[in-house]
Formats: sequence, structure tokens, C-alpha cells
Amino acid sequence: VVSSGNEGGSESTKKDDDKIVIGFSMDTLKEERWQRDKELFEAKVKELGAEVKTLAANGDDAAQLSQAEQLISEGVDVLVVVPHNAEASAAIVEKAHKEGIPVISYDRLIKNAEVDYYVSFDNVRVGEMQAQAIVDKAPKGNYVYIGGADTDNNAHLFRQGAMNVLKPLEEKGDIKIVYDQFSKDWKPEEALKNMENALTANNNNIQAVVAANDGTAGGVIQALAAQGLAGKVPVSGQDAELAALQRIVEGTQTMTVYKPIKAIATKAAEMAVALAKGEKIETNQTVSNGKIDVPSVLLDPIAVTKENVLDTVIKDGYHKLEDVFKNVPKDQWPKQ
Amino acid sequence: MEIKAVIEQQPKKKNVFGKIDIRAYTMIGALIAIWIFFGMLNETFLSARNLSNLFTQMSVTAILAIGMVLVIVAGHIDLSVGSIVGLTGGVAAILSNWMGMPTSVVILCTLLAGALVGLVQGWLVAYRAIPAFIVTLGGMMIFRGALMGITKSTTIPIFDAQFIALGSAYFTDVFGIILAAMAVVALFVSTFRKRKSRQQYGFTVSPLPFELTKLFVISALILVFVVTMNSYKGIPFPIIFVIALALIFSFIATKTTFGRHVYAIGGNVEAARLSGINIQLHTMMLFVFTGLLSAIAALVLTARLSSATISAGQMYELDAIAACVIGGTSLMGGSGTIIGAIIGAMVMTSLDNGMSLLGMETFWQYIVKGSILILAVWIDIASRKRKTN
Amino acid sequence: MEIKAVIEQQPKKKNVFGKIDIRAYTMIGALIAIWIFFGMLNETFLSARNLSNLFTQMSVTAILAIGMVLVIVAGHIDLSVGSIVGLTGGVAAILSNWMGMPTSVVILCTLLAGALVGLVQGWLVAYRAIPAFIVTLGGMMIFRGALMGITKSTTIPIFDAQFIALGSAYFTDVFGIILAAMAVVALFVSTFRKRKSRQQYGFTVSPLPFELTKLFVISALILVFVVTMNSYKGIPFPIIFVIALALIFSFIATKTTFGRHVYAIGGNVEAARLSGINIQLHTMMLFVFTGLLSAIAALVLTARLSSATISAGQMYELDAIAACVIGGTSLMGGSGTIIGAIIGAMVMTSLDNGMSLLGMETFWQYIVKGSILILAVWIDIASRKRKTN
Amino acid sequence: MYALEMINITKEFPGVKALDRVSFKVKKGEIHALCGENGAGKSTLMKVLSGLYPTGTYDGEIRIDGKPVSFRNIVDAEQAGIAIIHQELALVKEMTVGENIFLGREPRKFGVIQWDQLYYEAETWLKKVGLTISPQTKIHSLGIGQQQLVEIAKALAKQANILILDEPTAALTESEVEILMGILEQLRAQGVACIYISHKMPEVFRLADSITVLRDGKSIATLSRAETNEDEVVALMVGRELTERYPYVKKTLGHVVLEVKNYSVWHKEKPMKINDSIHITVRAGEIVGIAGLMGAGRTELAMSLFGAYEGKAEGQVWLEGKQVHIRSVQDAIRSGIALVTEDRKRLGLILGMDVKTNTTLASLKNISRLQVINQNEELKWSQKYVDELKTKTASLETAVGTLSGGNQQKVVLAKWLMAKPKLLILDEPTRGIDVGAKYEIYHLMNKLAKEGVAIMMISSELPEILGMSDRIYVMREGRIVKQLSHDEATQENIMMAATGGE
Ligand SMILES: Nc1ncnc2c1ncn2[C@@H]1O[C@H](COP(=O)(O)OP(=O)(O)OP(=O)(O)O)[C@@H](O)[C@H]1O
Ligand SMILES: Nc1ncnc2c1ncn2[C@@H]1O[C@H](COP(=O)(O)OP(=O)(O)OP(=O)(O)O)[C@@H](O)[C@H]1O
Ligand SMILES: O[C@@H]1[C@@H](O)[C@H](O)OC[C@H]1O
Ligand SMILES: [Mg+2]
Ligand SMILES: [Mg+2]
Repeated sequence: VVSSGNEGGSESTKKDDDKIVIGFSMDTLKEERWQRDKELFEAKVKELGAEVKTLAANGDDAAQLSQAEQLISEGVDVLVVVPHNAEASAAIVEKAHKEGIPVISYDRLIKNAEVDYYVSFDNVRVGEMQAQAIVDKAPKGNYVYIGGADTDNNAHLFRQGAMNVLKPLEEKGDIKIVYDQFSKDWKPEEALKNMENALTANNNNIQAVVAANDGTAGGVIQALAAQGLAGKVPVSGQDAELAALQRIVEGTQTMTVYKPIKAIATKAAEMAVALAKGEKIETNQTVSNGKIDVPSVLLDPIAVTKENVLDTVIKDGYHKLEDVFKNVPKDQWPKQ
Repeated sequence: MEIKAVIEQQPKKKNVFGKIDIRAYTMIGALIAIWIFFGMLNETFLSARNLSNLFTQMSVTAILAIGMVLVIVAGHIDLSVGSIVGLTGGVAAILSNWMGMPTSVVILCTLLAGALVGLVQGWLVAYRAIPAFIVTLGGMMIFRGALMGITKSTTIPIFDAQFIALGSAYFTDVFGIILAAMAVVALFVSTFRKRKSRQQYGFTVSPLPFELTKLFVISALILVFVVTMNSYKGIPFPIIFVIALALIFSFIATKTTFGRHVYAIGGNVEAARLSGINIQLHTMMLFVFTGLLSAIAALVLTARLSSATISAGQMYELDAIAACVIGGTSLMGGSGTIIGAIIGAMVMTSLDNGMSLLGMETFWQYIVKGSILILAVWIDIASRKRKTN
Repeated sequence: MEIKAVIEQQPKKKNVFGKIDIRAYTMIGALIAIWIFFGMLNETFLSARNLSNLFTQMSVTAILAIGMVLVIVAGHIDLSVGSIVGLTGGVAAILSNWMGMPTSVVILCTLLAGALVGLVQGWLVAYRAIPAFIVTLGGMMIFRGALMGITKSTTIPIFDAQFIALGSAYFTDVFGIILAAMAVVALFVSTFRKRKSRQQYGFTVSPLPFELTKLFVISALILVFVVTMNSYKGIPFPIIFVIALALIFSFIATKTTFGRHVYAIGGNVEAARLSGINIQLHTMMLFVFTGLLSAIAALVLTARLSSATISAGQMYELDAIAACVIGGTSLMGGSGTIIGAIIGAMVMTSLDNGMSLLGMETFWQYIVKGSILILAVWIDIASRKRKTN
Repeated sequence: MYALEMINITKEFPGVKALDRVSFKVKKGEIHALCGENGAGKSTLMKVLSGLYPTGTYDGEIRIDGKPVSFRNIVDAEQAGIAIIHQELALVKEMTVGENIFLGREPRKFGVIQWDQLYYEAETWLKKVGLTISPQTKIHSLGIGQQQLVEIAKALAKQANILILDEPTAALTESEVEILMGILEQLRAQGVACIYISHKMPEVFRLADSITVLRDGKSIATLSRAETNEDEVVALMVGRELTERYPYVKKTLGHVVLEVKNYSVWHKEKPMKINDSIHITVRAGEIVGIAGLMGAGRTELAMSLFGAYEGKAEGQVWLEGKQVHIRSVQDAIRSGIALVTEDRKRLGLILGMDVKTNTTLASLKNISRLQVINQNEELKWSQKYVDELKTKTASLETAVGTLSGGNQQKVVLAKWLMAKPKLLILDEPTRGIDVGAKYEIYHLMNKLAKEGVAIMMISSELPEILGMSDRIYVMREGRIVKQLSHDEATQENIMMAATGGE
């Protein structure tokens, strides 16, 4: 009675002309960084002479699956996926493979599926970098962890990374984690409330804050500013958002994790086009995703501080100098 | 004979689709317009393959909308269905993955869990007279929290192939044809039975050629559907759920005392009470139904994604409600049809599908979807008014 | 004199708080219980500093709830307020940051934008008879999309210190005391004026000692509030917005023809129409109000965060509706008070704040909040029933 | 042997003792009338009997055929052979006539409704009550009178041994009342015990075998029809003698207030005229009656003149010599027109709001400055009308929904008196109101007329039309077919004109 659908003609819907089409299935465009991922990826693919088709799912697993199905039915040659959910997107891989379409996992690893390639930064590593940067500034004292959305798997990975660094220090007695909460839907206002409560509960006796991304860091810094503590307590972030970089050069935020999006977007685009042409791809390592060891290209995320902002995000053209230093008197601008 | 004189006017009113609400007609029109529109802009939109996708994609919303119609008809609302989908999906995944239960046990327990949370909510609404809006808004939070608690906020993958098939398998071509044949036979038999019964009571019946034309048109539609689906991979599994549930609940709504009593409660609760209808029991049952249907939707969704995630089902209640309203259900209670809701779900899914095929920017998609929702109801209301002026 | 005979019964019913809905009383009780509970579990909860936080944290929900009450009273609903908060916040940030406008212009334009989207929605509801649920559900999507479009999905920081002050400044101690003094004087003057006027009309008034006690109690409460706030940093700016808006809208609701008409429309729209009330104009105005209040909430929120983000305001509509309902507003329309809604907002915020102070796990927070919502309404309904049986 | 005995029934609501040790007995095959003023407790007693207030919520005993019974719910009572037609229409508007007739008792097999059987049987019951409509018609497309007949059919279909009719004729025309009387007589012959509640004395005296009078929740007397008369019953009901039922006074007429010329009103949904070429004049100080059968189009005329009917209107309306174009209720109020609608609960009052709010609703402008209401003025005015109309209410802050019908009607009247109209249109002003309150309302009408108000009274009660009007227009099928002066008018010539008979 039931067929698994394998016998469907996989070639039938593929476009006949030899123009290569890459499908890009994104989780969301609702955060600044993903907008950039999209632009850079699309530009690179076009530069390489292929077409690209992008769909974003607004953070809904089912919607992402549907959109992937659509890309598949349009006959793309390669599917590049930014999964909203690591496990849930395994279904996408399966569907694509049935049609003979290879899948590249972008930024986040698709788990429990035979993904062809993985290009990313390591999210646990991001969490570790965040915590480490803060520990460097404040080796002792009361710590606050302001997490992301409890409903986002990544938020748990960042927290895991941070705790990898913080827990041993806590056991040693150097630091004490006095407050540890997630922020609903990654909302800055939730982070603000959480930080206000943390400060109140500890009578401002807080020496460091690990915030999961730049949005939540923004909320945290607002709460600190209200107590005149902005700039005195180190705060981490992630994503190298313009607003965060501006805070970093002003001194209220300590660091952000810059995932060189240009690098990942470019690399992914190159791999995708190469894969479509049937070329072989060199990878430097593999990452286990629970089912197989996925051939992976892992790029290093970069901790950006006041000191290296010029050599990283600005040099990369990720942001412009005049934007980042907009609120700093011109005579204090660094020389490029 | 007086009876004849009165009954004879009916064929004019009754028609091919039976008693669908007028808004449903507007919506069938809108649906066709949307399809033609996207079909012209994008060649793949009307391909068998994309239609197969489309039907599968709408299945979860459609299943939820089926239960929602009845709740709204009775004058209530259920904001918790999305969270119940999440929670019962989590239960299913835990049973299947962590506890290694066979699919049948998983299905049974999941349905039970859905019915149970529905029962509790229904009891609060019916027997404790707490407004459904509050109970289910609370439920929405509680069930989401419970899901996060029981899954420890992790995603739980499903490995059981049988389970996964629920969401992603297809019926073989032959089976599809058999199904279509059965449906056509059932259609003919029931129509002729009905005619005979009416004649026995001395009512006039519509002329035979008219009736036959109608039957053939419907049969042709069924056939076209099956052939189209078969030309890709066969009828997708989830769609059969939708069709079966739509038939069952349409039957309940229009042919059983339970269904009619629900409409009576929504139309005039005092009148219903004075007619000896057990308002409380009926109300509670409606929430058991939405709980149950949410669990079914959860099984389909979890199978489709082959994993349970903690954000699964978020905001689905709004989709389901929108589908109902687009399909002619009045939020004041008392009127609404299941078939209308399914059409509403189809309209919304077609928009999603079409816009994303066209690669429209996300923010435009929001704007267009919101506008279409308003526009659809607006046109419907305006056209009804014009007719009556 | 017969007039006296009838009027004399009033003091029994009227009381310190005027005509607050009975549910609001239950909720004041619940609020006190919650405060005592958290106060016992966590020493900082009842500290001046945390109370100051708490009031600030509730401001956005409270401002939205003020508008929502009237919309619900008139028998409608507004699901778009959260998205309007997002959109107008984006507008404000663009004007302030990208275009470098001075704060006054930013405020003016933002309020205009809020009123405008409210006007459009109100027009569709009032003059095109499209159900508010649909219009504002559509609006919810459209405005969120528009926000993403105009901000290009980026976070826009605010640098204008004046603007930021709207959300995070405090009034100086002296100013707070002056304010309190003014409030107390106004209270005394208005009460005695009212007494005099009543006496002139020949109505009896409640005994002077009773009235005085009442006045002193309220004055004391005002004083305690100001002193507490001053013992930290002074009255937070956003709270003054909330208080001012609550007073203005309470006045509109209870003392003006507009407010009276709104309650009449919600009570029986046909009777209201036949009494010469312009239903459509009133309905439209209500949505202009919610738009305007959403814009005010957006200013506060954007200033508090000193940036506009595209997720700002998401789901706030549910918080606002929950606050109204907890505070005694009936979703069937016709009844509800502003002060009740503020108390409702306070209950919800206290729960959030207390649980987060205790470091409770997120999933428990969901479960507790949902349960309290249901429980509050349940207790209220049960106690009312007991009273009438 | 009694078919029904209710012994020492006591029922309390918070603050009200609605029934105080009431005893009530009905024989098999008798029509037993239950009379009493508004709020006397008639409906409450019947709700106790029909299981709506279950055992335990009242004190006392009920016996059927001598055997004590206790009803937990409506179904129990129905099984004991009791059927009731409630005072308020209890129909589901979105559903068909047939569905309504069998609501809760649908013919079914395995829970599946047998539609053909249902409609077939519904048809039979409709014929019994003289309705020639399809049982598949939706209720909302019927007029109030037809709906009332459907209610009667619904009760008859239960084939009960005890049939309760709580004011079944309030919305019926004379000819429909005739049909009902016929049915009741037939039922009596079949041995069914009927309990008949009505404020219309002629009906009571035509039908009833015995009459029980309730006053203030107590049973005052049970009389045999043969041994009593209308005056005695009325006196027992109100506790005093009422000398005259219709206090007609000859008035001095003033200038023409309302002149309607060649006025037509279109149906709001169908392309047909509901009113056609209407000519009407009303003078200051005059009470003009408008008679006609149900569905004659009188309500639409009134609503249209008041700017409240959705269908469009043609023709001219002159008020005090000036032509006016009334497009909304606001226009009407501004021009000095007031309309007391026929359905006070649905259209006249906001039941959840209090007496004072309802009283001032249409004239808030007069007691506010800069949109701010002067609450003392509000109290003053509403108190004034409570006193003037002798409205029985606990306080000005009592919700009107808790008042009895007559007192509710007085609040509606107060609302429009406060608007100081030049023309007061009353649509069925005394429907469902007891004799005492009626009498007060008639006096009020006379007083207003004397003060120079022009009054247009739509009524289906012929005695009222005859007894109160200076001039009478008779309407049939949307047209004015006859005009009669107070002295010319008789029951016969009005009916003749209204039915178009010879
Ligand atoms: N549900 C209720 N709650 C409170 N009081 C009630 C309720 N129902 C009836 N009453 C009161 O009980 C008394 C009797 O009311 P009931 O409706 O039985 O009078 P009635 O004789 O039927 O009057 P009418 O002729 O106007 O129909 C009235 O004072 C009424 O206000
Ligand atoms: N809502 C409606 N829908 C359709 N037809 C209606 C509606 N209301 C009234 N009608 C029709 O309009 C005509 C006039 O009815 P209307 O109620 O005005 O008569 P009336 O003389 O005022 O009678 P009544 O004594 O019942 O008030 C009738 O044919 C009636 O059936
Ligand atoms: O970069 C982050 C992304 O990885 C996470 O999933 O969502 C929040 C972002 O800040
Ligand atoms: Mg009664
Ligand atoms: Mg009428």
C-alpha cells in the first residue's frame, strides 16, 4: 500500500539547460547577520556563473522543510541549508538525496543525516570564546550568564561552550555564577529585564556578564548603564552587529564574536558550485553528526575587541570605519 | 399537494457542493485565482510535484483547522493547539526514541495525551465556566513549558521508519486508484439512497440528469486529483489523514445530533439549554476533539521532520483560526463549515508556497499574506452586502 | 424626600477605589499574596530598587493594556499592538539615528505613525465591517513585515540622550514630592468640590469622617509610593507615563460621553445605535487610541533598550489581553476597567520578575505563569458564583 | 385527581423571594390560566415545573398524577410529559425550522439524524399551527409572529400531557391567535392539561376553565371562569380596583408636527418595497394609532422614519413645516423624533447597565459640558423620571436587566422623554406588560399629548388602538389602506381593512 517514494524520476524535474542553480534554504532573515550571509553568498555564486535561489523560513522547521521541498522540486543542483533545527532538518537531506541532490550544511550542522559537506564555525567554540574573553578581563568575581532563546538549540550550544570555561573556574572558587537565565525569543528587552533583576538580586555586586549575542548584550548594557556600570563590567556578545561594534569602540561592550561571514559565504558558494559541476572538494577535517563523519570546512570565529576591530571586521569590509566609529570624535579615529 | 409546492424551490438553493457557506465560494474563487496567478508567474507551481508538496504542506494547518471550526462554531476559541502539537510531538518522540516503543504504542499514547490535555481544558471551560480564551491562553504557556521540561529543551530525532512514514510516505498508484474508485462508488450509492428515501417521504427530488451531471463532475475531480498525485509519487500519506478527518468531522457536524447540537449551542446557547441539550458535556468534548486532532497533527509534523523540536507548532493556532475565518466560519459562533476551513488552509498554504517559489523577500511575504487575509474577508463581506442592497 | 431614599444606599456600594470590577479586588488580593510570597522567598523582591524595576518593567504591557481594555469593552480585539510597537519603534529609530531628527520631531512623527495605522485598521473594522480579529491579525503580519522592510532587518541603535531618557531617566526626589503633593491636593479639592456639588443638588453625601479616612488612606499610599521610589533613584520616567495615561483614559472611560458610549456599544450595539450613538466613529477612534498607545509604548521600549530591533513587541498583544482579562475585563464586551488592567499587568510582571529573581528554570516560568492566569480567573468566577447562589 | 399539583413552592433569588409558598393545581383536560402582574412569579413557577430550576434549588413538592416527582433537569421534566413554551423565544436563528422543532430530540439511528423523517414530521406540525412555510426555511428569515408559531409547533411535537404556554400570543396576530385557540381546545378534548399565561384578559376569559392569580410571589386565589369576571381578576392581580382600562381623553390638537408624503421603503435585502406611497400626518397633542397585522410593515416604517432602517427610503418627510432628510438616528434625535422600539431587550436597553445610564443614554449631550458628563445632573434627571413614571427599582444603580418587563419599558420611555421629542413613536409600547403598568403608560401618553407632543402608536392590540387613539391608520401589506377617527373606529372595520376582507 505504501511506497517510500523512491521510484520517482529524479531527473525528470531537473532543468534541462546547463545553467547551474544553487538552492539556499535559510532559517531566518530576522537577524542582521543572516541578511549579510544571503547577500554575500548570492553575490559569490553569481560571480561563479551560477544562479541562486534563496528561501527563508522565519524560524519554523516545518516551513523550512516545505521550502526545501520546493527548491528540490524546482530542480536545483545543490542545496545549501542553514538549518533552523539540527535534527529536524535531517528530513531535508533525505528528501534531497532521493532526488540525487547533494546538501551542504551551512553554519549549523545537520545531525543524524548523511550530509555531504559542512561549512561552519563551531557554536560550542563560540560560547567558549565568549566566556574566555570575559574571564581574561575579570578572572575573579560574580558572573552572570544571559542566554538566548530557550527554544533555540544554538542557545544551548553557546551556553554549553561558555560553561566549559566557567564551570572549572567556579569549582576552583575563582568565580561564582550568581544568575543564569535564558532570554525569551532572543529578545533584547528580555535580556534587559533579566539583567536588571540580576543586578538587583546581587546589589550590583557583579563583575562579569557573558551574553549570548549582540542583541542580548545590548539589553544587558542598558541595564548596566542604568547603574552607571556600563564599561566597568565586561560583557560579551556575538555576530559583530554594527550596534555592538559601536559599543565596543565606545568601551561599553568588551567583545563580540565575529564569524567572518564573508569567508563562510564565499567558501560555501565555491563548494556548492564545484559540487554542482561534479568537481572534487578538499576538506581539512570531519565532524561527527551522530550518523556519519561529515567532511567539513571549519572556519575560525574571531573574537573582536577594541584592539583588533580594525584588522578584522573593518578590514574584511564587513563594516565601514565611519559607521563603527560614528560616535567617537573624529580625532580619536584610528588610522587605517 | 402543499408539500411539493414548498419543497420544489430547493434545487435552486442546493447545488453541487451541498451546503457550503457563501464565503467558501468566494474562497474557492480566490483559490483558483491564486493558483492561476502563481501558475503564470512560475512554471513549476502547477506541476504535479509542487501540488503534491502543497497538499502535504497544508496538512498540519488543515487538521488543526478541522477541530478549530467546531470550537469556534460553539462560540469558543482554542489558542493552545500549537502548544499541544509541540507537547504531544515531544511525547511521541520520547516514547519512540528514548523508550523505544513500537509505532502503534507511540500513536496510541500520543493520541491519549492529546485527548487528555483537551479534556482538562474542556472541563475548565465547560464545568468551571472559565472563558476558553483564558484557559487555552494559559494552556498555550503551560504546554510549551511542559514540552521544554520533558524534552530538557533538546531536539529528539525519530529513527523508527514506520513512524517517519506517517509524514512522508506515499500511497502506491494502484492503491490511489482503488481509493478513488471506492469514493466514486460510495458517492453514487449514497446519492441514490438519499433520492430513494426522499421519494419514500413524498418529497420531490432534483431531476435525474441534473443529479447525474453533478455526480460525474465530482467523480471527475476525484479522478483528476488521484491521477495528478500518481503522476508524481502517489497520494501523500498526510493528505489521506486530512481527507479522512475532514469527511469524518463533516459527517459529525452535519449528520449527527452531536454536531447539530454544537451548532445550536453556538447559535443560541439559551435555546439549546431549554431544548435539554447538555451544553457542558458537548463543550468539553469539543476540546477533547481539538486535543486529539492536535495530537494527530503532531504525529504528522514530527514524522515529516523526523524529530520533535521545542518550537514545533508555535503560532499554529493563528494559522488554524485564520484558515477557519477565511473559509467562512464566524467568530461570533453558530456558523462555519469544515470544508470551508480546509479551503482556507489551502489558500494560506498556496500563498506561502507560491511566494516562496517566486523567491519573494520575507518581509514582502508577511505584508502580502496579511493583506490577502484582510482582503479576502473584505471582498466577501462587501459582495454579500452588495447582493442584499 | 424620595430622592434621598434612593441615593442613600450608594455609599455602601461605592468605596475607596470607586467602581472597580469585582475581579480587580480579587486581583489586588492575588497581587498582595504574590508579593508576600516572593518577598518571603527572596529578600530583594520587596526592596525599593526591585519595586522600581518592577514598575518600569510593567510599563510597556500596562500602556498597551490601557488601550486594549477599551477595544475589548467595545466588543473587539486588537492583535496588532505588538507589531505596531515594533513598527513605530523602528520608525522612531530611523528618524532619530538615520535621519538625525530632534527628539520632539521623533516623538511627534512616531505618535502620528501609530495613530495612522490605528486609523486605517479602525476604518476597516468600523466602516467596512471586517471583524477586528481579522483586520488586526492581518495588521500583525503586515506591520511586522513593514518593520523588517524599513529597517532592512537590522538593529538600529539610538544615541540621542534625550530620547533615551524617555525610557530610563528618573524624576528627582524633589520633583517626586511636589508631584505627590499636587496629587494629594487635587484629590482633596476634587473630593470636596464633588461633595459640595452633590449637596447643592440635594443628594446626601457619605459622612465626613468616612470620606476623610478614605482621603488620608489614599494620600498615604501616594506618599509611600513616592518615598519608596525616592529611596532608590526617584520615580522612573516610564511609570509617570503609565500613571498619566491611566488617569486620562480612566477619565475618558468613566466621565466622558465618549467613554460612556463605548461601554454602551459593548453592552448592546443595537440599542446603542438606536440611541443615536455613532457606532462607526467611536469604533474607529478606539483603534486610533490603541495605535497611539502602541506608539507611546514603542517610544518607551526603544528608549529603554536604546535601540530598535525587529523582534520588538512580538507577542505583546497576548500579554496585554491577559492583563485586561486578569483585571476583570470581559471578553464578551461591555465591562472592564483601566485600573483593573493595570493591576493585571502588575500581577503578570510580578510573576516574571519574582521567578527570574529566584532563578527559576524557564520551563517552570511558562508553566507557573499559565497556571496563575487560569487560576486567577477561576477563583474569581468561583467566588462570584458562590456569592450569587 | 389532579394532573399536576405544586405544593408550597418557595424559590428565592439573591434579594428576591420570587415564589413564597405557592400552591397550584391543574386538572386533566383543563385549560388553567395563570395571571399576575409583571414580576408576580408566573414564569419562575413554570421554570420550576419544567425542570429549568432543578430539585434542590427551590422548596416544596411537585406531584404528577398524584405521584411526587423530582426533576434534575429539563429532560427529566419532558420525560414526565411536561412541555413548555417559554416567554422568550428560544430558537436558533441560523438553523432551519425543522431542526428547531426537533432540537434535542432529533429522530436518529445510531446517533445519525434521519433528515427526511425529521422534515416530514416537522411539516405535519407546522400545518397544525397554520404555517405554510417550508420546514427547511432558516428561522432568521421569519417574522417574530411566525417564530412564535414555530415555538408552539415545537412544544406540540413533544405531545406532552401538560403543556405550559408562557405568553404565547404576545407576538401573534388575531388570526394566528384564533388558530392557537383552536389547537388548545382540541388538546383539551384530548385530555391534555394546559397552563396558559397571558396579560390579555379577553383571551384568558375565552379559553380558561380556571384562573389562578399570583401576586408578589404568593398565590392569591384560584377561581372558576364561570364564577368570576375580568374586573375581579384584575383587582386581585393589582390588589386594588381599576375603574377604566383605557383612559381616553379628547384633546385639543395643535399644528402639524409630522407630515409624510408619498413615502416608500425598500427591503434591506430583497428588491421589494416594504412600504409603498405612505401618507401620514400627526399633529401636536394627537395620539395616532397604526393598526395592522403582523408583517404589515409598521415597524419598518417607524425605523425608517427614525433613520434606523438599512433599506433605502423615498418620498418626503416634513417636520413642523420644514422638510427633513433623516439619514441616521442622530439626525432623527436632532430633529426631535424619538422611537420606543418594539423589542425592548434587544433594541431598547443595555441590560447590563444601570437605570441611570440607560435613562441618559440618548441625551448625554444635554448633561455634559465639553464631553464631560455632569454626574449630579445625571442622577437628578434619572431620579426625576423614576419618580414621574413610578419605576420600581432598588436604586438608580440597579442593572435594568434585573427589572421586570413593565419597569424596563418605563426606563426606555424615560430615555426618550429625556430627549424631549416633538414626535414620539411607540412601537408596541405595552407588549408583555401587565395591566397596572399598561394603565400608567396610557396616562403618561395622555399627559405627553397634553403637553403638545405628537404621538404615533403602533400596536397589534386592537382594544388598545381603539381605546387610546384620536385617529387610526390601518396598514396592509405596506400601504395605508384606511383612516378612521376615534369615533368611527370599531374592531370590525379595522380588522376588515387590515385583512382586506369584505
Ligand atoms: N434569574 C433571576 N435572578 C434574580 N431574580 C429573578 C430571576 N428571575 C426572576 N427574578 C425575579 O423574580 C420575580 C418573578 O419573576 P418572573 O419572571 O417569574 O415574573 P412573571 O410573573 O413571569 O412576570 P412577567 O409577566 O413580566 O413575565 C421578579 O421580581 C424577578 O425580578
Ligand atoms: N429581518 C428580516 N428579514 C427578512 N424579512 C423581514 C425581516 N424583518 C421583517 N421582515 C419582513 O418585512 C415585512 C414587515 O414586517 P414588520 O415586522 O415591519 O411588520 P409589523 O407590521 O411591524 O409587524 P409586527 O407587529 O410584528 O411588528 C414582513 O414581510 C416581514 O416578514
Ligand atoms: O548568530 C546567532 C545564531 O547562531 C543563533 O542561532 O541565533 C542568534 C544569533 O545571534
Ligand atoms: Mg414571565
Ligand atoms: Mg412591528
